[in-house]
Amino acid sequence: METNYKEAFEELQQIVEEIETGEISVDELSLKVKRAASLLKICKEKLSSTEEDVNQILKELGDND
Amino acid sequence: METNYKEAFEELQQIVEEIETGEISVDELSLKVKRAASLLKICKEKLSSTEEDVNQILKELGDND
Amino acid sequence: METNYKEAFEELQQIVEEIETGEISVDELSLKVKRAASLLKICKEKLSSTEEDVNQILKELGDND
Amino acid sequence: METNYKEAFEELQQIVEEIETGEISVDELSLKVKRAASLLKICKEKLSSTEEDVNQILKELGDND
Amino acid sequence: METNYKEAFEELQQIVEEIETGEISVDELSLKVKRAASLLKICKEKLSSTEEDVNQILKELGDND
Amino acid sequence: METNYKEAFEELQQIVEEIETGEISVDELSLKVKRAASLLKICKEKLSSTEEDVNQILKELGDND
Amino acid sequence: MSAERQIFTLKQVATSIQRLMSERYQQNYWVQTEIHKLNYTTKGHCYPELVHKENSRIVAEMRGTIWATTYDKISKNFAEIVKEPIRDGMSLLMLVKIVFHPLYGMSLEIVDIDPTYSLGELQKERDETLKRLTKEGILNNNQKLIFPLLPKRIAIISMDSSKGLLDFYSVTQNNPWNYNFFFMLFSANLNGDVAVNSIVNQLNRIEKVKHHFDIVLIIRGGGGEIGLSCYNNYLLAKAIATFPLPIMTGIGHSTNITVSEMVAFRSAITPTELGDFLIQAFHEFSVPLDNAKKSISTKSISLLEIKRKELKNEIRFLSKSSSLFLIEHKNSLKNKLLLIQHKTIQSIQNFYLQTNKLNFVLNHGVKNVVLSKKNDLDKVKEKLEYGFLESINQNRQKEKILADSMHNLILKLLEKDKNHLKLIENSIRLIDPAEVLKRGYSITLKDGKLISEKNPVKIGDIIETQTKDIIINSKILEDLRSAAAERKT
Repeated sequence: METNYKEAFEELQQIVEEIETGEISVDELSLKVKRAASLLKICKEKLSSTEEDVNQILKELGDND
Repeated sequence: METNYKEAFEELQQIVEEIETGEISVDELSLKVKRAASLLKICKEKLSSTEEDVNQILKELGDND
Repeated sequence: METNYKEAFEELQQIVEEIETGEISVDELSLKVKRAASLLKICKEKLSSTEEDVNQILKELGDND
Repeated sequence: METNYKEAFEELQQIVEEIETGEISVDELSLKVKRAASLLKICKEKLSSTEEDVNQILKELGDND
Repeated sequence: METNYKEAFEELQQIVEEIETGEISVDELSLKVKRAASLLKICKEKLSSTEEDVNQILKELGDND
Repeated sequence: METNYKEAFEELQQIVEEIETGEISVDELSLKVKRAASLLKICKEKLSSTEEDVNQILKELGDND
Repeated sequence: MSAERQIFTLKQVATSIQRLMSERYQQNYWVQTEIHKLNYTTKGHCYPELVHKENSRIVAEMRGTIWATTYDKISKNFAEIVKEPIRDGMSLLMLVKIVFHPLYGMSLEIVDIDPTYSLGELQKERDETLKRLTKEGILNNNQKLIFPLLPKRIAIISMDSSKGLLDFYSVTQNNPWNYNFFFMLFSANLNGDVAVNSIVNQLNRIEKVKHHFDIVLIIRGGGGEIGLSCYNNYLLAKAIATFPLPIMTGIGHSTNITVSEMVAFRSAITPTELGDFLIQAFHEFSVPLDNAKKSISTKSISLLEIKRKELKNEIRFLSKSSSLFLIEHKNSLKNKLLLIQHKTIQSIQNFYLQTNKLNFVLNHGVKNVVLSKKNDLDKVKEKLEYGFLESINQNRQKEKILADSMHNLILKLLEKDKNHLKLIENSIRLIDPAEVLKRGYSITLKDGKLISEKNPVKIGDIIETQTKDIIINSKILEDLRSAAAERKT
């Protein structure tokens, strides 16, 4: 997976912050929320795939034991 | 929807201000109020549609969880 | 209604002022009073119609709420 | 009524002045007094009629109120 | 075997610490865990080979007794 | 045998101390154990070996005698 | 000296001396002397040569006699106390009877020997040896040597096939641990005076080949406590103290330890004890080896075990920290989700509030505007009404004032005229113009009216002058009064 979790998360955080401080206009709101949703999805998928990878490696480690 | 909430809101605000400060003449009043009403409608519709959009996105986000 | 409330009101005000300062002659008086009465009527009718209009619009706005 | 209140009043005022300054001869006096009485009558009638007119208009205005 | 147990173990410890203190990004995690697994394997192999060596020597020593 | 059994004994003791205090790394362990085994062998042999030749001594004594 | 000489037989002389001596030396005397040679006979008698030495030179010498019976008693008692036999070279305190025998000559018959004196003498020698060695600073030299880790190559100074040596061999050789010693015997006499030279001699030999040896043993087998005083000898003790290899002694029992034993690296009472000591030394080398073997074995294994556990722990840590890491990030994501949901809804709510507020303000504002315009209109209307009435009133008042003032004026005027008329009537009678004219006055008129302030004349006016008879029209050329006034100013 090429998407970078860190960048996605940071963009997500920025959107949240913008929404929090009310710096966002109604016109942008749904676009931003859509973007946030897509970033969240990316992050989740990255986390899931990482978790699988890590679990697989750890399982192999445990088997070798 | 192409109408811009922000512009509509700002025009509305200006009309309201004019009416509040009494800078408006009777001759203009009903026209201005008509315009304000139409702007209000635009804003409300924009808000509603945005709310629906956002709720839909947020609901999907929540479901993914 | 084509009559302009503002102009009517201003003329009315001018007549009142002339009468107040006594700049008016007895010969003109009844004519002026006739004119003033007619202007008053115009203004009232304009206000009434405007009020009706505005109330209608505001009522519709309120219903949308 | 064609008689001009203003002119009548002014003529009347002149006659009074003439009498005051004693410029008038006794021969003229009765003539002038006769003219003055006639002018006074004219003025009074004009005032009355104007008052009636105005009251009528004002009454109508009040009724409309 | 050329790999140095001590260095491998220290690198392993460092990776674990980095993960523990959260100094690592999600993007790096699986790579780091993979590296840790490979280091663990190296360490285990080194330990096994050392154990065999030592046991062989100790056995020979015991026989001499 | 060229190795000085005294030095061998001391080196052996040092190795034992290193191993006992755990100051030894896995990387060094088999080498150190190998060395210890060889030192042990040297020392043990010293206990039961015969090195001196009476005739040689007598010869040396006789020269000066 | 007389010419006649008296001749005595030897017997006469001997008898005479015998008589003289017996008369003179009737009692026994304690004599301090050294036995040069004991001369013990097969019959058990002793004829010791007694000497007195000064600076190693014999300055007196006499023969002694100890009869066998006496000797048995004396020597037994002596050995028991001094732990030494009576032997050549000893300095003794003896009770003697001085006898002269015609046949055997002069001799001292030894009746008793005081052992305590000899004991003192031996003690004195021991003390002197110690003092000298101490003074020379070599007393502890041998003991300062480093004992070899393995006392393996051993030079033995002993009597060939003595019991002690055999005991020593049996302890050290054929030991069950397979310890291998290298022994080389250097035979020597270990008892009595000869021992000193014998031992010193062998020590000198051993020194020549000292590189072949780790230690030297001096083993004296048997002999009990007797004959050990030689080991207090200065030369022997010095040789031992200064020997370059550690020397161990096993020379037997002594209530009073000898100087040689004192200066030796180590001294044992019996050779067996020495053997045990050497075996022990080997043990001391061997036991650490066994321990080292055990230690290396167990510690290596436990070290590897520890490392395995460390690794296992590291795996656990890795697994745990990775899981925690992922959980943390998942939570963080979840938080972000919640935040977005919450904040977005809040944001929309805010926008609604803003819009509604505007709506309200608009409503309110519009109503206010209409209301205020109505007010304005009402005010204007009021003013209008008031203004009309006021205006008419004012005009009426003006008219009334005018009418009144005219009426008054007319009345006044008429009154004035009446008065005037009366005055005129009076003055007419007084100043009837016709009468005035008759009296020569004239009346000047302008435009048919009397000249007055109200009817002034100026230069160029035509004036009418009436006299009694004529009316003259004239033109005014000059006003003298005015001209005069002008000139004044």
